[in-house]
Amino acid sequence: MELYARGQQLLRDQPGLVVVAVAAMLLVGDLFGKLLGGGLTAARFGGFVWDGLVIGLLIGLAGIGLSLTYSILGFANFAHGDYISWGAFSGWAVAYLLAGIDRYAAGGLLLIGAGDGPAPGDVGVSITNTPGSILAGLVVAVGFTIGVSLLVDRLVYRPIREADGITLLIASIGVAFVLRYLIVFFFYSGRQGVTDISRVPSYDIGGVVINAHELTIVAIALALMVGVHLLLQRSKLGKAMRAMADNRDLAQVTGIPVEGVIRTTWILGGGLAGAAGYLVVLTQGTIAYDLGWLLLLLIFAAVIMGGIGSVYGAIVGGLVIGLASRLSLIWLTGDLSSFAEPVAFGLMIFVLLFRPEGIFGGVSTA
Amino acid sequence: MAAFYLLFLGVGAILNYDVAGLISILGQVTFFTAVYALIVLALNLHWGYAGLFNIGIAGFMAVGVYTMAMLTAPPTGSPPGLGLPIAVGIVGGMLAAALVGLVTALPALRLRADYLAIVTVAISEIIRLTYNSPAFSTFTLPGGIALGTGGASGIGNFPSNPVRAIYYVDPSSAASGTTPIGAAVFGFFEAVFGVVRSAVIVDLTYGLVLAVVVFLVYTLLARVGNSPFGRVLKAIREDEVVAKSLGKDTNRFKIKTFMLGCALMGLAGVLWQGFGTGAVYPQAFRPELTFYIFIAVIIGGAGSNTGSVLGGAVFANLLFLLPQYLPTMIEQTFSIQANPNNFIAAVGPIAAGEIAPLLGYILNQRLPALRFVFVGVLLVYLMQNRPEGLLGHRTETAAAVDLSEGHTPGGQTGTDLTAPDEGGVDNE
Amino acid sequence: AGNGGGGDGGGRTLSQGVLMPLSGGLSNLGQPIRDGATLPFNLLEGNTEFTIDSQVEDTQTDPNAGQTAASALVDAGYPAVTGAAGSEVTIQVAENVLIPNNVMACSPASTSPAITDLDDNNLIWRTPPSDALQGQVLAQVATENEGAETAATMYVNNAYGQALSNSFVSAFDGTVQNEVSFPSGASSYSSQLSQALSDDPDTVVVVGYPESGVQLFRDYYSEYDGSTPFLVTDGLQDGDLPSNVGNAMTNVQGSAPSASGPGRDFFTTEYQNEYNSEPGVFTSQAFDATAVCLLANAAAGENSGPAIAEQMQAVANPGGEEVTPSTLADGLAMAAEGTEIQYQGASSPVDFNENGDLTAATYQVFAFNEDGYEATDTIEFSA
Amino acid sequence: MSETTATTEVTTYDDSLLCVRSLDAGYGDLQILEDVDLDVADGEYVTIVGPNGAGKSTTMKSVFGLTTYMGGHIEFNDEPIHGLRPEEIIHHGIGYVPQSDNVFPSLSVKENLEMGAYVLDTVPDDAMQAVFNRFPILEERQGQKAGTMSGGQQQMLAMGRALMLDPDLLLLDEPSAGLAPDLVDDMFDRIDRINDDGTAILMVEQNAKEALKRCDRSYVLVQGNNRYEEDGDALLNDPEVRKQFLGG
Amino acid sequence: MKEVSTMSSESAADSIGEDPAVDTAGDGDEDPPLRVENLRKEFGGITAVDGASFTVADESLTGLIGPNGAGKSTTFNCITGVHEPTDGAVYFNGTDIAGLAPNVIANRGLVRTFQIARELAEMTVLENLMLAPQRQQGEALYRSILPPFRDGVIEEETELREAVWESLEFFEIDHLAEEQAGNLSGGQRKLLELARALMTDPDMLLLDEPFAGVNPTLETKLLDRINQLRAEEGLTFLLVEHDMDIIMEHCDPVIVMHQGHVLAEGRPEEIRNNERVVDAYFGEQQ
Ligand SMILES: Nc1ncnc2c1ncn2[C@@H]1O[C@H](COP(=O)(O)OP(=O)(O)OP(=O)(O)O)[C@@H](O)[C@H]1O
Ligand SMILES: Nc1ncnc2c1ncn2[C@@H]1O[C@H](COP(=O)(O)OP(=O)(O)OP(=O)(O)O)[C@@H](O)[C@H]1O
Ligand SMILES: [Mg+2]
Ligand SMILES: [Mg+2]
Repeated sequence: MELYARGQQLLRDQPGLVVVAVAAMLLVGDLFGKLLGGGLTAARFGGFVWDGLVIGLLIGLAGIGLSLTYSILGFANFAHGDYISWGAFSGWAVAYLLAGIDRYAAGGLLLIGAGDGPAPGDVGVSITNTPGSILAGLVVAVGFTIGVSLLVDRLVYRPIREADGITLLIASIGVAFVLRYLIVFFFYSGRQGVTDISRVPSYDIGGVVINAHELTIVAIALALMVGVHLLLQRSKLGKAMRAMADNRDLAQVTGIPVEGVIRTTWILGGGLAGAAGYLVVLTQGTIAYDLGWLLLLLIFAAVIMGGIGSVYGAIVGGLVIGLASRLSLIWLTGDLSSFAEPVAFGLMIFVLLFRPEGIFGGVSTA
Repeated sequence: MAAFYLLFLGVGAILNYDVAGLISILGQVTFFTAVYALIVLALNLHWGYAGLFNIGIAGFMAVGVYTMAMLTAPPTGSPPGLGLPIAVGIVGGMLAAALVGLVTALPALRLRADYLAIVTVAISEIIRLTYNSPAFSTFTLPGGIALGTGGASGIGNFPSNPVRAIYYVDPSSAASGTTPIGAAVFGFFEAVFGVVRSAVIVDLTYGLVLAVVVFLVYTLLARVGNSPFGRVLKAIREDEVVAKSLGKDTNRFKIKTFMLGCALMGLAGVLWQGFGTGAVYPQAFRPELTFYIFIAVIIGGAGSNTGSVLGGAVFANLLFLLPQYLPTMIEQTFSIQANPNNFIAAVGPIAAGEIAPLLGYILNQRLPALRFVFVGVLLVYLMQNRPEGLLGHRTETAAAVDLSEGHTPGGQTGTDLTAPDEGGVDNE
Repeated sequence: AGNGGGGDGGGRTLSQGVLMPLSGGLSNLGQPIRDGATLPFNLLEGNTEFTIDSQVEDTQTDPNAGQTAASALVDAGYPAVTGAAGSEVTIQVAENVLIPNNVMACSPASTSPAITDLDDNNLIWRTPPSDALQGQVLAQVATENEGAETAATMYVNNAYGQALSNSFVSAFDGTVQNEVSFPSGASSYSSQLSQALSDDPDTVVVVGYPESGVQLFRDYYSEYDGSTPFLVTDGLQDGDLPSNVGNAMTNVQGSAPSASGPGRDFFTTEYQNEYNSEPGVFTSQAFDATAVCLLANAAAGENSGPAIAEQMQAVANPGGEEVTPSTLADGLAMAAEGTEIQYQGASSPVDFNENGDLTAATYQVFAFNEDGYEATDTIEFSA
Repeated sequence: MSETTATTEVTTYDDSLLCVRSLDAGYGDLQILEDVDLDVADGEYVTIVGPNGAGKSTTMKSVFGLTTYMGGHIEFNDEPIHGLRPEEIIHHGIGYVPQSDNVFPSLSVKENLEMGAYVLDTVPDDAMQAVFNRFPILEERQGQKAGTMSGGQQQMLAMGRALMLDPDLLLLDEPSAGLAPDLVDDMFDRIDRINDDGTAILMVEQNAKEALKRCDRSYVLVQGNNRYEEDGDALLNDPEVRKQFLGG
Repeated sequence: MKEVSTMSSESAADSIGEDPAVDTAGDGDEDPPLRVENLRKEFGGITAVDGASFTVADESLTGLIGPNGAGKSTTFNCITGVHEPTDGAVYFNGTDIAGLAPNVIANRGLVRTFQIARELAEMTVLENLMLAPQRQQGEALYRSILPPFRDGVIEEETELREAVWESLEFFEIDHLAEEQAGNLSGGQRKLLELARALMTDPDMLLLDEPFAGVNPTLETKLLDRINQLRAEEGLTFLLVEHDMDIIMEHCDPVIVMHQGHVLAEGRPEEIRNNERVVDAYFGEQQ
């Protein structure tokens, strides 16, 4: 009786929450049913989880930069996805060059196989076959994207620093167009294979196949995340960033070198975006001019779900989005499988209903 | 507007169009100007007036036009529809868009502006992917009525553009006989200009009908803006807590506005992607469409209806239509045979003093890509130089009467201790 | 009442538009097809008394943009168009721009069965066969070559994919366990693959384009052992696919409308000369489409859509002097003089029925290998 | 009462710390200040009073490089500082407490103070402790988000932050606004003490009676122009000034 | 009543909540316009208002004073629905309004100003004031749009315009009428805030430090107006103010808040002489 009354109270106060809880319980129950009943093998389930983790880490990595620039410069940077793409193209161009320069002309290598360039199987880049060029590519991806973001800031955003967020947002859509189609101009518009899948060793862990590239991604992504964490935690930079996010005029009055902090923000955000783009290609094995743009909405969903301005929010949001979009495939079979992405968006909307500020919204960053 | 007509007549002339071609290009200018103006007006209501940062426009347009198509397509066709009259389809499309707007608004309006934006774009993507999914390609309603979205192939069998009924006995077939009006109009054009394709006249007529619709919507929104209702919207955009503390039920205002705007977006969808193009496909509603509309609003200057129409016109003509003709115009002027298929092959010969391969690469391979680069650069330029839109900073006062009038200058109260400046507002 | 008049061949202008996806999702396919479609112009230049006026427009792989592009051609007065490529765009453009304006079109790459039934006043034609046939070919290959009793299909979620998958399913004698659609241009197809392969089918039919195919087969080879036989369709007939995927793809066969018309070799040589690359899928159909349109135009004696359409069967179907890609210039002269001709193309003999489809279709069965693909068989159909 | 005549040539007082001459400034195209002259000597305590909208805050912001500079001179320690950016001006030894929006709402109290010392390499503990001693509530609430402090508490925090660097000149825009009486008193006492410790003060106050009582010298600003310059008590006793600006 | 003192700097007495002085209004036969009972508001760990109870008598100008952070603004926020109280009741004209939406409360005639002025920055001063009147016909969408109704809307707007200009002249900001409110100076914003609240035609006004930053000459004039409104139109005022001269001269009674509850309530002289109040609030000033 008591329980009943309490339940009724809860139903009245938080009807949405109850519905969600019930739905979640049903899903988990069904999941166990499937796992035990054999409708879903543990290996397949594990595969979904692992895939979700990998893509989630990448979304989170890219999301950190978006989140930082969002809160500090006060606008949603729709060009972020194209920073990611440039990271991928610049990094892989160099990785290709280094891996194949002894056998092929530099031109075709730099264009990652455009026109009549060498095919991926011939160049043979993979983490085990050409670890050096892969790592060099990563460094270039980070460096080049930092360069792109600083240059764009100097040319586009800085002259309109005082403008409102929407003006900047629209400008960033312009930047996005320019960056994206410059890739097409220099490289190509289709999707092209990059890595040499025949030389990527994979390991069977309890039926879940994990390949060396995925392991590389997880290692690098985690390392970068820890690095950012330490940087923001150990230096006063993190606080200065939040101060600027709060009130840029006051930050100026207080003596915070506003332009310097902005530059640092771009360096961090651009660098991580470049790394994420580079790593995305490592897991997909293919490269396309719009690969960042395709990810952008998911990244936004992750950042918003986590709470704008929060580094941890972006990471957690990324993982949730990644896992949700993969795990939902357990239920979304057949023609419904195209709903994996909507599920991720739907989840974000749900989170916002109960935490309008995002999961980590209002919680300090560093 | 006349400037755009002239511009495109010029384009037509460069491209050696005949009279029919010229009329057709004017019809296109009218059509795209009108549809963009329409959708931009709707967005201006959301964003310019009420500060609702809705970047799910494409989704609401899709709901409008899909609903119209599903209501009016014949039950026997593929995908099957309900076979209802066009008017029901149009109203139904607007209502459906408004309802989806309501469903979006109820939870989303609690969020801050940029979160609302992401929620709306997410919903728009959900809508598009739903229409795109083969799962609903055809389905059966509980009552046994078959209905379908056509999946990725969309719906193409809904009744055609209603203005065709003015000219043709059977509006669905151009081969059918003409009505008396049709005969008269076609005859008139034939007499004046020589032979003119009848399809061109139909399109031009449709463009004019749309212009009338734009005018009506403009009037409607001008009234909304210049009224106490619009004033509350403006206040909500500025500071919702204040509006609430002054006794305004801000949620009601927001929901009403959101629904009205969505209904207009649905209407724009019906008139543009529905009757304007004759078939509806999910891929027409990608987020890029929404961005285009935002760009148009920005060009005109958010918050101003006049600006919206202007912005729609500028975007439609200079950024959408003109770039479509540019490649051909360029190709007609220069023709370069060299056609290297990658960038290195294009720039390599420059060392040897040969510029032709690069030009050939640009013209023959990468012109479409450069068009987008151009749009992007232009956008950035606009934001840096005219962020308030082409009309500059315009503040349209939100009131049904001219507020400055009521002042009786007799009451000079202030001594020299007030009035530092004489209220020099920079509204031009 | 055209300007040039009937009999005199010389000096008249033949106008021909080309409408292709040069940007957007199909741009990789569209650009070579465009090259195939414009090749006749280059070959004829200086070799004929006709002046040829042509213009290329980009559909951006988008039905709406396609309409604007088509309007540009119509407004510029082109009575006939080679295009478009994707069936969706072709249908939309035909219904809303070309047919109302009495402009005829011959598509070199739209294979959707829906095009057969268009209410088109005889204006819409095509040089590849309808997919209604290709489904049967695939079913035949699956049963006869692979002895498959079970199959799964994976198809790109658009008109082309849906139709072809359906036509395979209805033609296949065994059981089709799963029909899985996938979006084009996605970054991973793992989940779709695992669904298609979940019941261990004897063969998997994949309907798609290289853009998705690269990713799909990469995902397949990195996650599975690569032993299940796959069948692909014309959209995936791409010699670069194995090298791009990074696998010899020897478990993959495919079918495609054969490009083995009488003028095949001539076309291939010229294409290579002109563009420095191998002719890709549908490029020879594109050549033929343009060629037939030009011949019909010459025969019609005026730049008018319906008049040209009227001559399409006359210049292409059996009976009269043979015209091949290498004798196109002569063919134009003969057509203009009213001589009865029959065009024998690069892709096929080009023989139209009353719907504007090919009466007979030859399909090529091919198998992938390290260097691309090679033809293993041809299957002929007459509808 | 001596009305200052606007001099165009730059005459610097010998001991002048801040010297403003013929300053024109405003926002965008809108000019607010016209020909403003102002001096603060080393260690001096100067106030600016005047009606609402006279341009008092604008003057302060102009000194700190936050408005559109339109002409004239501002020198600090004999170095021109007009046209410099605020973070450079801070380096010259000027601190500024704006009239409103003067804390970082989502930073904690302690972090707000740390930001005050951003230009230093490390946060000086003694400076922090000194601020805590001046405003004990800040120490108590050092973890609370500044945005959730009461209006008066925020005012203290803003003062505390400006003091972190121990500036030579402190610009205060209405520091007593919103403070409870004991704190108003207290605040003025503290300002006195800060001034006694050698920091020059330039302060805008609506609480003119109190301000004029305590300052060394005062300017009256009307319509973007400085009208009167006088020592505080003299102004306080000037009947016309009383009538117009001090509410009788 | 025991409570943990969190404000060590001020030496507050421990048990004050039940001070009989609080209950001055008593249970008269007529409901007072505003009665706050045992109001509590917690933010996370901080209790901003801690069981405050008081009443405001009809047509009075009641002062609400207290040290910074005493909970005055929070009390306002709870009364007007900006925050939902954690506990307690707020009776306005006899009905409990605690937890209602701000607009509902404002519609019932209880309106407030904000301590930190919240002008609608990108609207003109005129628009700011035109917005304020409640239940404008034209706030219904259909009336604004449809021709037969729109005439009525225009008529009403014309009337409002008169009133707005009068108000602007009174507050001496008529020269700024068409200025964007965001361009006003600090003091001008406070004036606008007050003028706007008055335009809503309230029964009762809660004013949160309306004069902070306002020129003293104008301040006097505004106080005269407040008294006039009380006398002529029966308005009730609750005023938060730190300027003791104003409180002592104009307010009666005066409520003193401290650490979230009511420390004392009474006539100004009583308050001034109340030892605890002196300790907590005035300091050594008096
Ligand atoms: N950002 C701005 N843009 C345009 N005009 C402004 C801006 N800020 C202030 N003003 C105008 O400048 C004039 C002076 O403003 P200022 O803030 O300096 O006044 P003040 O003397 O500090 O008044 P108060 O005592 O009310 O704070 C006012 O008329 C105001 O309208
Ligand atoms: N949103 C909030 N979150 C957390 N604490 C809050 C919040 N709002 C107010 N407080 C705290 O509640 C207490 C009371 O604040 P309030 O603003 O009501 O004080 P006040 O009496 O108006 O003071 P002042 O005279 O300085 O304006 C303060 O300690 C403040 O820090
Ligand atoms: Mg001021
Ligand atoms: Mg307060």
